[in-house]
Amino acid sequence: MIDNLPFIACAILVILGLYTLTFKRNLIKIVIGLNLVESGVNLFLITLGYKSNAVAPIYTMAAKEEMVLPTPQALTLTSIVIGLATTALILSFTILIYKHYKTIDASKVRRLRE
Amino acid sequence: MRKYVLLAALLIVSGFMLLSAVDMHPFGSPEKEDMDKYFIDNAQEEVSANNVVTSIVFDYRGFDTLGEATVLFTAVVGVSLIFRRLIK
Amino acid sequence: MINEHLPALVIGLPLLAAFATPLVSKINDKLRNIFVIGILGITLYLVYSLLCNVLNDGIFVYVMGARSTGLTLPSGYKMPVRIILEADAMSVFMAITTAVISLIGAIYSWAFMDKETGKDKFYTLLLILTAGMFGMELTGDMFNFFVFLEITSIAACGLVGFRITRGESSEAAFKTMVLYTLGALFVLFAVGILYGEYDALNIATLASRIQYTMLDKIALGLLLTGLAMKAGAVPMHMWVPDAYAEAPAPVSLVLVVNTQAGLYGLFRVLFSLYGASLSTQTVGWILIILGVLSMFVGVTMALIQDKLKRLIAYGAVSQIGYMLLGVGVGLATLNTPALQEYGMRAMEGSIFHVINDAMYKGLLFLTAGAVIYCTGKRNLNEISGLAHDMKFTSIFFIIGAGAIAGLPPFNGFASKLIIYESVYKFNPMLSVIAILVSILTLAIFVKIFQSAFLGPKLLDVKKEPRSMVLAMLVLSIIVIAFGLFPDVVVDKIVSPAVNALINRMDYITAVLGG
Amino acid sequence: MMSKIVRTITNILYSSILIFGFYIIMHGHLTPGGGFQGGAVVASGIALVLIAYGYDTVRNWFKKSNLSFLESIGALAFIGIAFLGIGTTFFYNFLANSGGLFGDPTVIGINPGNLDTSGVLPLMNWAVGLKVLAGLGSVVLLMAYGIRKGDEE
Repeated sequence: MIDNLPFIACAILVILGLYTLTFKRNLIKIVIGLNLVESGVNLFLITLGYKSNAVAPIYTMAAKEEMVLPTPQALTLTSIVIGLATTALILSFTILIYKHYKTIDASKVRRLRE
Repeated sequence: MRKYVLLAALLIVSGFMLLSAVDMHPFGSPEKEDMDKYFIDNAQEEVSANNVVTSIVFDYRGFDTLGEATVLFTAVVGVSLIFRRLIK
Repeated sequence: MINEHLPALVIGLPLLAAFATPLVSKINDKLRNIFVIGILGITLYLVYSLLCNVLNDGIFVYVMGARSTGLTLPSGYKMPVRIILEADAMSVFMAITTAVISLIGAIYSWAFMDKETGKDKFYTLLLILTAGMFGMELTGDMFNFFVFLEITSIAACGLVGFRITRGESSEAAFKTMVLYTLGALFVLFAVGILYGEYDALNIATLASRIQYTMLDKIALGLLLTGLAMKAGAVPMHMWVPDAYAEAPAPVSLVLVVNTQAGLYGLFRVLFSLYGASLSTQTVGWILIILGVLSMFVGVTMALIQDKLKRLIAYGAVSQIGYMLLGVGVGLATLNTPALQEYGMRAMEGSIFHVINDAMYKGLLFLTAGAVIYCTGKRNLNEISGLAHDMKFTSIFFIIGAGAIAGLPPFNGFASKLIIYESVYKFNPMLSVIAILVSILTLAIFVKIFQSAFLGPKLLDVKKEPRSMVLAMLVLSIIVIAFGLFPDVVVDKIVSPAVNALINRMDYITAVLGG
Repeated sequence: MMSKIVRTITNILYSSILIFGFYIIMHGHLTPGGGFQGGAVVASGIALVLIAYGYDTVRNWFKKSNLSFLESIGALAFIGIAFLGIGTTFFYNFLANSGGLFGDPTVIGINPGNLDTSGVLPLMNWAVGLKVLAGLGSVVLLMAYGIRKGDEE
């Protein structure tokens, strides 16, 4: 179990994000929660590829050693950009909601339910 | 009532996540690495790039990168749709 | 030469067009509309030739960036390293549904969006959404699936929030976006787990290595949650009525196929990725319970709605239930001889229901859009006697309502009948519930038709523009044709799709070789 | 608009941020980084200028329409390069080891790196870099525009 501490840390980050998402009423905090989940997942991905005593997967003048797995790095790069795009769009919607409702309290932003 | 249902769902998902983290291979020693080994061994020859990650991003998994560029493009179009001027 | 590259072109062409649309828009509005419809028409043709290709020659594998299109394995290596598109009968079945619906959506938008601003962005997002759905349906790679899932999510949410003057629109878009992203992140986490365990991302490779360990079960749970969220099955259905009701009508139409693409992902994961290795009884029953819940909750919530599009959206939730029910029965019988007896039939019913559902629910959303376009009213209490002025729309509404309720000459009846028959052999109770839900649906739609279209004339109503009538006409023709000749459709495209789902080994050997 | 100190530091830093960003894009196939990262660095320069000078001044410098035009061009270039490979397959790296543009073969193993290698990768890096800097730049500008309009009301 102690070997897997980095994985557990990522899982805890995800759980914190999920907690924020479920129990906070502020729209900005909801976006932050989403970002926490996303960071947790990204960290989890990149942690999967780590190998002890290995270098970054780039050929340079450094003596050839073991290299860490390159695929998770590529995947994480993709998912970071995707996360950035989602965050931009969600924040824009938050701005628009604030303009219409003059509040970012999720319990007051519920015209749809009525 | 709603709060307890949410809490229960949260606890179940958290349990899943923690369990998967504990059950994963030990940190720093991946169990299988045949696909990644192929990339490290052959990227220089096939793609002729020194940076293995870039050769994966743009060559082996270039289609993902196209998707990623599309996501960014979509988000920008979405944001400009939201902040468009209503009167022409 | 084109035949060789079909899967890549099906995804690439709409994407290329989407990137070019902002530039074309600078020239002329009309040119842009023709451009978009033309591109979607060409795409439909490409998908059709892909369909013929796959049905004649079996699974179509396309390797991105390799030295030749069919070179799945690098020389002397036992696993694929590049992204592989894998089109089997199920994928092309979904793709042809998507292509037809998007083309109709674009035709409908011509008149419907005429007075709006920001049309260039609307069409760009529509094209990207279409391309994203093709990507989800044709890809054979887990991570690539996630990327396309996100593309459809972002494009769909941008379109849901199209009416920026309405606060409700932004609210719906926010909610949808949060849930979509959360679902996609669950999928990504599951992909990470699978990658960490087996060091592969290709679905066929993963399927050949999967052992159903504890980690695989967790990954399955996460995938199930994430994709059911995308598909709008009941415990995760909160976004469906909001998004469908607030989006412009052509977007609601495309969103229907989008949820079905999520459903496709679910089926692909269950049948091709895990297949017989999972405890089919348990997972099958989970699907059945989700399905029954969706049917029931959807229809009971629809009873109390007073807004037309919201009501149809709850109807949509209950229709998703039918598909889950049939496939759940198929999955529960996967490892038993009962599969041949009625499990296959149940799956045929529910896969057939996928295409039928896209057509008639789309038709209903388009008629609702026409009502809103012509009267400017969303609330059912404010409209009455529309049949006096909107003759076409009333007829189309009758066709759509008959189909969703499962009345005989329409396609809804054909697929629901197959589901009732086969599910009855599995568990009579489930079949009874399904029939009950259908009757309730019929009651609801008769009530709306009576109150909205019949009765005294209250409002001055505009005439429906021609392009909108054309779009609805095409859908109605398909609805009636499928209802009249269900056997042809089932034999030609549905049962190959079901076979493709069940024969997991074919899917694996297409990539990994014999 | 911020204080004079911030503006002066921005003036000094902006050019080096640009150069650093373009360096990262250009050396994407040799060193850590690439189109996305470099584009993001350049876009952060735009954000810095925006914060220092305020939206009203900056909107005359970077036109949103020009930025979205640039973004479309970047995206088209990227998918266009992918389509050029379709003689063999979609996304085929047709320039690598060909002897032409960026076509020198790489020395296998330990080497300091040669800019003139890796085929279409540098071109794609540039296309993506252009796209990302234009895209992120216009997102930042649009959000500033959205917030500013809210203040007026």
